[in-house]
Amino acid sequence: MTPLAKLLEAALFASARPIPTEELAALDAEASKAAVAAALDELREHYDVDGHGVEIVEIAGGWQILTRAEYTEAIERAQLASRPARLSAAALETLALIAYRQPLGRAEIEEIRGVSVGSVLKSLHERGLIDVVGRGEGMGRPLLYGTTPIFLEYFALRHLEELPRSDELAVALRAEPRPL
Amino acid sequence: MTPLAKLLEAALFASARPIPTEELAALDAEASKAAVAAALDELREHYDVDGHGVEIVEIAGGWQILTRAEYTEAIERAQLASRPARLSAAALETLALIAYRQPLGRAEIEEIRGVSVGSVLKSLHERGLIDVVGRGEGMGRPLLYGTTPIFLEYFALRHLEELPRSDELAVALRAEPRPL
Amino acid sequence: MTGAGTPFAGYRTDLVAPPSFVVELAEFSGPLDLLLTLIREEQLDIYDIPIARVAEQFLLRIRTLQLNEAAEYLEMAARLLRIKAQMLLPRSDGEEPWDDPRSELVRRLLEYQQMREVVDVLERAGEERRSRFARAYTPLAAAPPEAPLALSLSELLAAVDRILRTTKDPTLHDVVSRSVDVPGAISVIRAILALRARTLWTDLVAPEAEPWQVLSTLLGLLEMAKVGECRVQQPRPFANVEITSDAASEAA
Repeated sequence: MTPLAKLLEAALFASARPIPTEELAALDAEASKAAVAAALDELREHYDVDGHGVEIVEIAGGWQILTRAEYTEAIERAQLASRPARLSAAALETLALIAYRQPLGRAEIEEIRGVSVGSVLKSLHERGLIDVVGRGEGMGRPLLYGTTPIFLEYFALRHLEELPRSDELAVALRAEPRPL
Repeated sequence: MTPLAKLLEAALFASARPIPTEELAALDAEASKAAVAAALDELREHYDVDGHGVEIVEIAGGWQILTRAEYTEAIERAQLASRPARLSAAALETLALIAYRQPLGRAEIEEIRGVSVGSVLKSLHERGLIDVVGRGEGMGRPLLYGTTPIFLEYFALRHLEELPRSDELAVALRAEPRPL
Repeated sequence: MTGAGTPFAGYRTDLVAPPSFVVELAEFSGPLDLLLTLIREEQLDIYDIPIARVAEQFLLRIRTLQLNEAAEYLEMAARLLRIKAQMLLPRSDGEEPWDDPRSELVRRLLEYQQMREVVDVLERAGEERRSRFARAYTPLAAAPPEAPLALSLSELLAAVDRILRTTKDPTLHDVVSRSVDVPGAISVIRAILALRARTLWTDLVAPEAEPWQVLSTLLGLLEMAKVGECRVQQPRPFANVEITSDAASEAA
């Protein structure tokens, strides 16, 4: 393996999120774009051809190392990679609001949902699904929340515009769930 | 690569923490211990010989994939991952004492370090590096602390015996340990 | 590594002290650390510490480092001075072996030094481990093809739909409160009184009136009563309020 491919491998392994191609290129300031692309190809091929237990996958506009599907069951059975917990209804609704009306402050969410959402916001933030994207006008300049790239990744969306508009929702909901 | 080695590879890639050998063996109920050991060897050799950006390391009685040290700086510079904060001198001193004299109570640690250690113990406990392992004799039956598997992980030790024995330390020990 | 310059977070949280103090304190992880540093700096024999000199140095150092607020340092200073005093006592040249007052301190220093050696081992191991990354990516979505998600997009969309349906006004609630409209209310009351000389509160305020309208009407009424434009009467408690236009103002 070339040194550049090894660097990419280490980075893909260590990163908590998929790495966009530009960021991969930024890993080595001296490497040309073409060299990075070649190294990425080399790496993908290595994991492909050899028949490895993991593979390099393009998702959410970036690259990541994922275990091959055929091993998922065995790994989950052994509980080595803990399965993601389901979001509570409260968290889900708060996330839905933020996704559709971002940037959105806590007061507005609480007004719409009619309950306090402090701990829900905290847990969504800890999961990386939302982040503070600015500060609102008015008293105390409240924090405004928006969704993150992890949110997109979670729902395998390329960008926010892929979410149905609210007036298309009824149709979208009747349709079959999309394979994710 | 054998199917078993691929399964182990997928499991090791999926886990953020070392996987104990028994758990690796449990991944495939039909594989013998010897077969798992052989597959693990095959996998380690693959990542060694090929000169990968990551390698398979034995830690805390288990196995874990870690990036090779030479890529750390580039990955950190690209902000793809960040290194955990260093432990403070106070935390290291307290850990050193607990590692060597466990089970050990707060009063003994304070006597040796000459400072109060309440908040240090609390933060070490919160980080999972130490745990309460029992209660001592005497007034108030003080809590006794010991190190955890996370301690081994943090320092990438295979087991506690990897630390130098106290008679191997340059500073001579007291002839006999004081009853603590 | 003597601990000099290393952060001291664990202890810092204990203290409510001016920042300067905390910064200085961070140089040493405790009185034994400081003492050991002095002994090393002066290249002293740990088994034969010139206690008077060390005590003096120690006091000087905690003064310049402003450590004198920390009880632990003061306690050590006091201990050093006590040992110094004991050293000055005349030794009985009798048969009993001399009990060196420094022995306890020497024992503690050795013990501490030994611990520092372990700290060095741990620090090296910790640095080595810190120079490598573990897998950080937790597969939220598991493997890509048909991996079961904990949360599906349709669930999210259902939540959006749920909220939109239960929300009266899909646009955000206007938080700017409506100001009370007293002049408007007065003109309404006047118009009604122009039609009927006597009217009831319930005629002035519609059942579905919003609080600001009720308030406006009430304030308008009070204002009109004050200037004698109308009379406001309630025959008995909780009865409907009667409003009659004042004959005088009517005549005017």
